Amino acid sequence: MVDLIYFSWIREKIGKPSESIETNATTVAELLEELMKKDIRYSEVFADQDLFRVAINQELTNFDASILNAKEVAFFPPMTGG
Amino acid sequence: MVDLIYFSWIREKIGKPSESIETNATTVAELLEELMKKDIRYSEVFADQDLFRVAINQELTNFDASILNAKEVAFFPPMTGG
Amino acid sequence: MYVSVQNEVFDFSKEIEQFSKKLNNVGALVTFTGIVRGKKSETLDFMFIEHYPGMTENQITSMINNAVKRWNINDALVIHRYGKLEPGEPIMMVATAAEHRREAFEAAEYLMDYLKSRAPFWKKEVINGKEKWVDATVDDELALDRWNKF
Amino acid sequence: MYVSVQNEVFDFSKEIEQFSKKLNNVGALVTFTGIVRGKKSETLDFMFIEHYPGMTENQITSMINNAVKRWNINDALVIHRYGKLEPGEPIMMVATAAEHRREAFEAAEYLMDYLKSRAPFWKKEVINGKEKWVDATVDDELALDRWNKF
Repeated sequence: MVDLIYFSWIREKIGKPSESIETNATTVAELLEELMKKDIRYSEVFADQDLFRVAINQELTNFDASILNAKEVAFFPPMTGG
Repeated sequence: MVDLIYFSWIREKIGKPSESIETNATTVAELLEELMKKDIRYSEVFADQDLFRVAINQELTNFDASILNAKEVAFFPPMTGG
Repeated sequence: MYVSVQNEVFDFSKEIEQFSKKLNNVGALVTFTGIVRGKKSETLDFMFIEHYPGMTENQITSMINNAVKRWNINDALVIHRYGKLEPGEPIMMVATAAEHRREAFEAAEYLMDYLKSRAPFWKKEVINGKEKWVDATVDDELALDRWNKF
Repeated sequence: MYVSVQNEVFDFSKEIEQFSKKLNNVGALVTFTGIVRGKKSETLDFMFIEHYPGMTENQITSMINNAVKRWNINDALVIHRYGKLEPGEPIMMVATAAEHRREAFEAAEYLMDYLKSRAPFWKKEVINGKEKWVDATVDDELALDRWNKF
């Protein structure tokens, strides 16, 4: 089981702030493929990988990263703090 | 008549904060020559022109500047504000 | 080091006073305060900031640790708000204290540039009742390059 | 614009509060405060700052006017003390307010660099009873080059 967490317009478009899923994916990229096959909301949100970022266990990382030790995978647009 | 004003170690070495003098000098450089002939305190203080700066009527300027309209000529070391 | 991620509005002059009281043998103190622009009557109704609890605090703490390693700074403070913010209210502040001015300025600018693009905050503006997520700018991303050129 | 050349000690958090109250539609506020370094018990007995009355105020005002022309800043403040200063006391402060952070930071650094080397102040340190005029540094003079490269 891994927790998926969504922020900003990604949260709004997917329609929930988080969900727990079972997955056979071993990388973020594979996980995204799985999600995009599942529902059109995911395929719309995750179609363009330039538009969002990923953090595993609260650390920024990239789409090639392994999720084998992931408790929490978060997807969000580029940050706008400050 | 022109007012000469001294600051920092220049004031201390010349021994007074200001003085009014009559001069025939037309530039700062000529004025400095005149002063250096007058007394050893001036020749010691003004020997090395890299060590001090000049302002005419409270505006920073250089040693070639005319003093014909000068009411106030100030000599001081490089500033250390901030 | 003082890090606070909070919903409550803060008084930045009071925060500066408290921060400065703890300093010792410091020659230079730099502060930056970000304020919600726009008069309520004119354009912006309010701003809403979403964040990633936990990751936010960790990211900010590691940004400060990087700044301390890189510049000779004695202390640093970061306060960043989330939730609903009214025009004119402070959004966040950074303070850095060092022996010399250059270090204090550079560390403050470094923290600002990283907070803008690497701390997990997302701003939404509500203008005349219409909601809009603020886009990250290319300039903010490019600002980080300055700190990688060493 | 607020310029004060004064002997009296000032409370920089109160000054920041007052400065910020007058601002309107500002997104970024940067402050710099210079503090007399050194604990009294250890090294520095006190600092003494001499200045050129009249010229000082004019120079600072023209520095601020240059900063306003060059950056899009809404307001600026400079306070600089003269006379006897104790360790830990504030020497001077600069505040700049702008729409965006880059302008506010650059204008504040510009004002600092010019105050260091172009405002007619001279610092004397008294250390263990011995007086010594502070030398201008090559670094401070070189810092001005940054602003002439445009």
